[in-house]
Amino acid sequence: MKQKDPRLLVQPAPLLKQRMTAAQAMRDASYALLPVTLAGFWFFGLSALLVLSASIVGAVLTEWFFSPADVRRERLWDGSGILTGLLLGLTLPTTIPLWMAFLGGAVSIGLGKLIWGGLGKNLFNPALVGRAFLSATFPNAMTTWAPLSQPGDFFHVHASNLALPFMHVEYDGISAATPLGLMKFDNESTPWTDLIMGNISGCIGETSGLLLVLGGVYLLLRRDIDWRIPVSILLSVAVFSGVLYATAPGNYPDPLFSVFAGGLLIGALYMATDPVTSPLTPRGAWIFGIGIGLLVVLIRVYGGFPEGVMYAILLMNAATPLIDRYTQPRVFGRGVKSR
Amino acid sequence: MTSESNTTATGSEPTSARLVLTLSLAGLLSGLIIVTIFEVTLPTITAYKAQELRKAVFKVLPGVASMKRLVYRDGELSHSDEELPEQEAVYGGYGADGQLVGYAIPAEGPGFQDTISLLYGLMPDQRKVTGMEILASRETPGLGDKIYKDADFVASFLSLAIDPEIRAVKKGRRSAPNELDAITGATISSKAVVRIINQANDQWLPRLAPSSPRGANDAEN
Amino acid sequence: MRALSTLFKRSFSHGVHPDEFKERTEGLPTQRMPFVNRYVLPLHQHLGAPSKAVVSSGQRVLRGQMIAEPGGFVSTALHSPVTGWVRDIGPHRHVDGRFVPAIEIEADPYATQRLAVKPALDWKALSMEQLIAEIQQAGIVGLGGAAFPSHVKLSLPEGQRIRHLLINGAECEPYLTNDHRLMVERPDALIRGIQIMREKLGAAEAVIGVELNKPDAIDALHRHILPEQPIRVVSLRVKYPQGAEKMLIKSIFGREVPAGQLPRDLEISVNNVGTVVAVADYFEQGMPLIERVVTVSGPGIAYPANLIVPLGTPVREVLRFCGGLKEETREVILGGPMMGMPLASLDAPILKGSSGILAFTAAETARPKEYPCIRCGRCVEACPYFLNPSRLARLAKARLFDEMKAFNVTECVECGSCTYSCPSGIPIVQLIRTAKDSMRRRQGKEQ
Amino acid sequence: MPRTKENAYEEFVKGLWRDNPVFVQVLGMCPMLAVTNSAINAIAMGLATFFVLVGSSLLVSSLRRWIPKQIRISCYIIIIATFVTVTDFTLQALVPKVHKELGAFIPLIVANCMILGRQEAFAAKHSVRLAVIDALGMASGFMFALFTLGAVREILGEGALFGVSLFGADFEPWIIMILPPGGFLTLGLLLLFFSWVKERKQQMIARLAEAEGEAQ
Amino acid sequence: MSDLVWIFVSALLINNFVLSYFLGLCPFLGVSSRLDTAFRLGLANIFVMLITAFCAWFLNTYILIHAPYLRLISFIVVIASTVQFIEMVIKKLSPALFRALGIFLPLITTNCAILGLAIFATNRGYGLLEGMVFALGAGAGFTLALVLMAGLREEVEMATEVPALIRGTAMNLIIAGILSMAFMGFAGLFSST
Repeated sequence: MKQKDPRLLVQPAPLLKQRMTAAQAMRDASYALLPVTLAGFWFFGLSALLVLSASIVGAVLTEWFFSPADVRRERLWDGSGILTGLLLGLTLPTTIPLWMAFLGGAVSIGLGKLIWGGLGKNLFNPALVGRAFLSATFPNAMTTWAPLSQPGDFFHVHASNLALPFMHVEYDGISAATPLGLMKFDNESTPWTDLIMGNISGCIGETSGLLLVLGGVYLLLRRDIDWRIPVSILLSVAVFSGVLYATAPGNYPDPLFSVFAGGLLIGALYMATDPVTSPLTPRGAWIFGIGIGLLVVLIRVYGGFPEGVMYAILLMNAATPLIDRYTQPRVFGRGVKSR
Repeated sequence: MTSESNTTATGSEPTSARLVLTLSLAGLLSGLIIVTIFEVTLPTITAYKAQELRKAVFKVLPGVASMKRLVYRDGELSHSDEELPEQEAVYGGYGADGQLVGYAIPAEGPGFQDTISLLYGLMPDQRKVTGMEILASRETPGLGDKIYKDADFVASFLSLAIDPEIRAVKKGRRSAPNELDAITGATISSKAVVRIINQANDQWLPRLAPSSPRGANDAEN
Repeated sequence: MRALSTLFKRSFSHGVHPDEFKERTEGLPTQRMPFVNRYVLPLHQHLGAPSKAVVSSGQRVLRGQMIAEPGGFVSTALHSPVTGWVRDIGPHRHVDGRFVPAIEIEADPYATQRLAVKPALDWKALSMEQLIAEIQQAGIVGLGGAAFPSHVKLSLPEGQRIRHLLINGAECEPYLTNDHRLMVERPDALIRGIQIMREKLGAAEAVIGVELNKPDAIDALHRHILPEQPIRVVSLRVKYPQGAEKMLIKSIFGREVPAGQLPRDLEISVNNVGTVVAVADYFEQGMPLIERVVTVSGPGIAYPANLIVPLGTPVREVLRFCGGLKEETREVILGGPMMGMPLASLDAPILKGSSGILAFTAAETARPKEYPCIRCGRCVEACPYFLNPSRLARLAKARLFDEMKAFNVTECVECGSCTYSCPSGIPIVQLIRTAKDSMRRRQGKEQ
Repeated sequence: MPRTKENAYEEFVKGLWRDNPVFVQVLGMCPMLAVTNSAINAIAMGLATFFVLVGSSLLVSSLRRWIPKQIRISCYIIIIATFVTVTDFTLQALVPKVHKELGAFIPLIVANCMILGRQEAFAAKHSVRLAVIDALGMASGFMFALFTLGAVREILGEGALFGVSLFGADFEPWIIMILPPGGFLTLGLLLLFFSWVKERKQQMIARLAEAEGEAQ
Repeated sequence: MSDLVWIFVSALLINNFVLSYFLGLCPFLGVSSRLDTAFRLGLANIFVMLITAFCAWFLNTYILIHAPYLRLISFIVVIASTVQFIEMVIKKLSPALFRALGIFLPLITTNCAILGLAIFATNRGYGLLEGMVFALGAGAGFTLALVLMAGLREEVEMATEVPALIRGTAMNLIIAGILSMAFMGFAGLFSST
């Protein structure tokens, strides 16, 4: 008569879960970067591929080396190391020696992620930590840009890519200026059509505004990133530079140029939006974005560097704990009266 | 605490008079030591400083045999070796014949990282700069520090017209006597040096009358 | 079209919208569960003090006869759900697997099971105090899940009054359809119950809050409300945890109940539809709370159903009536999937607060491997109390309890929206719950 | 409290390694990070600190009976400041080039909490001999730390040690190492390295003890 | 005027006392574990720095031109006694302020940022106004670095995943290093215009 009971699990509620997973978010980000990556190959040829591989390998190997043996596989395949390496690689110039790209990947993971306790605990964007390290360490290599490759020489590899580790870099003579560099030092603007199509020199992943926006829209639609952050960054950059432009059009870049030139799009859409290092609260996201916009314009216009997106994001990353703390929403039922 | 037992060993609670006495004694002793060492080292230090300055002045003003410190006071330049705060001074350089060759002007201003202070030679009657020496800077090693490490850059100040003002242009685009090539990768630092000199020129040119200033007469003696 | 109108419906902020899974039972008429031969009635099935047994072992009891009296003010009576004999008063297995004092009753298979109760009461003649006493005697508690004695809710401190009687028909927990069926099948009883409570409380109006996913219930209520009755039916956007009374008040009146205060401080009294129907049944038929509607559903159930189940029926018997558990069942939950209690043993009985029995298979119970928190903020956007669950979970892991208090952990109602929304599979609410337990224990030690 | 020779040796060695003021106690970092962008500066700073620390320890311990405890801190500071000023002038006269490099950081030795700390914690309570030995140990430890840091930063930052090129002219310098972030990062990583070494050592000892236990 | 702006911005951001000059590292690493204490220490620091700048200018202008060799010792004595004096004044005038800042004042005496401020201001020959602006910038920069650091450290404190080996000073130094890298972005600010 006695019915056989199944072995019951006593697992506290809630049992329901939404379908989105964090690993999926990582994969989404990589997919979103795919068009830009391919465009990078198209624009810069084999060198771009080599640089990207070097930074990804640097990141992944570091992750593997410092992970305890039992979780190695898993850490390797959760995709975050690859994403970090990819993001870093996309912000490097194509002429950079491969060993530097590798070192950058290693620093990104080492100083940007592992010492903080791994994924989700880092307070600075790992890729940008790696990039800031490279910029401070090898300022020359980080600011020597190659022009777009011609269709014929896709397989041309810059000699500087193959420089021996720790050894001085020789560039193969060709060098180009980025739109922001032209703006800063020669006060020359670049047509916005070129900026949108990617017909410009610069980091591997920052050339084509169109493809960057495309990937960003994908992430926004997937709800992987907080729309407030890119919107507030781009808007505030447009507004601040617009105000300057309005006062003296000859001296300052126009707002459209400011938004599409340099690393602003890749920074605003893929780096500042890294949920780990951006504020949790909606109000915080606005403050964060406006802060980045302000710093970008400040550094670009009044500072010593033509580009300031990386520093702006890192600085606001540092301020994120404070922003989060002071933008905690009012707890339900707090601060209201019954009558 | 051991220190407590030490003091109590000397007697009961010390009076405030004793405290003051001890402190004054310590102060007195320390003052004595300091004054002694100061007096001993002062000549060497002063000599070294003077020598360094001399070297720098002679470097930026070619063909100079002697120099004099000139301060701008009450609308004119006069010779003075006394260093007073908030007083601006230049160095007059004189040739072997005692004729004024030009001025070495110290100037400073913001650079890429921190204040750059420099000394440059100026020949007001020829309206040109004759040399530039960086005295102190914290510019980025490898980039900004080329303002004194890059021989070409330093050399471009050897004969540089100052009218209407000095301009740093992109490497290879130099087209006028008042232009010089900026250092690639250190544009901001190069421009900072130029700006510092321009500003100092604005300040000093009106003061440096083409005729030799009053203090210069002393040099002939 | 419905989706569009949903957007403009008033609701509270934040919260989540889990898949509803209500379609399997929402169309099934309520059936009466046949009597089984053994009932177990724990003395403590409501919040507050346990009831005190007034019967002894071996004694014959009639269906509807009081078998335990209130053990204090915050306590209610308990009645026999069946005619039979008291077999035992002693420890029996409870929902969480522990043994608790309970009255075991063996049904008399030959009895008619007619209700042995006093006749209907003329509620209009009763004073408020008498009404409250009657409700306590009827053993009525909040049937939404918390099982808070209803008479306590209705007793107002001096100087307070109720303006709005709010009837909670939100039923925001997925799977559950017992309130839904009650509203569809017995709207007349519900409205009569509202009438009793509204008049006795002196409330100006009654509002029934129903989520939009129960259009037939809304229709039925509209049909039964007489034009002169001050009763409104408000349809609400489908959202969890709308059934939490403070959220319901926010959705309907747009006001927040201040932290640490009760709805009655806003002159609102919130009652579940089941409770109101129970009140109506008691005053009209003299029937105390001896049975309730239970939704039996979930992928592990062969024949899902809405059942009227006598209290004390072992879960095992209910499941058997519904065709038994499927082979692949891994977990059985008493209540809803978001806030219910996992069953440690099928011997546990149906309690006054048991709104559903849900059987889940591996697909639902499999926890995704926990991934580090990537601070995506979904839990922050889910928390109806505007807390920061991700931070609370991190603090709970680091055992920084004082910090947790600074981040208002005490406001957490453990609705589970955070755990539901977490893409990293972090058991946020579970961590918070455990931390709150340790905090309470530590506080107890200090005192 | 008579001390044996071994104790004196202990006092000396502890400052060098076990209680190293920088790597273990993390003291006196203000002057240290700023001037360690080259090994020569680090050594110069180390020597200056060495002189100040040993000199003031000597003086403080020999005067400890005459310094009332209420004003002891002021007295220590006066003593230290005197030594620092003496150092400042001496360096300026003897090695003006080094003095120019170290610049404002020589006077800042006064604010080096390690020096004041040693006076308060040790020199004021011990005999002259022990105080000097302790100061020698601490100062050597400090100098060792400064040198390590300066050497690492100079080797990577300029490819040279004491200004002598190590890898030839083709070395690509790591400029960050001679910039402020490099100071922070290098010291952080060195601390990490030392604690890793320490942990390894402890693990090894534990393993040896275990092995011994098994053997018995 | 633009000089003053640059002095301020330079001390605040470009040549931040902590992140670029390594001054005041002891409190920076020691008192940055809680946000509110860090902020209050920063405020106390700004206050003392302003007073120090004034005193340094006064000493330099009226006393030390006659006895330059007494510079260091007189700075120290003046800083120590002003801090002591301020402590007494605050205690008398505003017990609330004293409770907020009081415990930090003695700490500041041994803070090399204060002495560094006086020495830098002297070396650069700042006048009174320049000195005060410099002090304000340096103090605000110190506070900024301290507060950012405290915010970051409070987060790190929660991260149970940080390897035990790194926890503590090593971690804080590396965080400071990354912050310092981020602050490098300010280099050249307002100098090219």
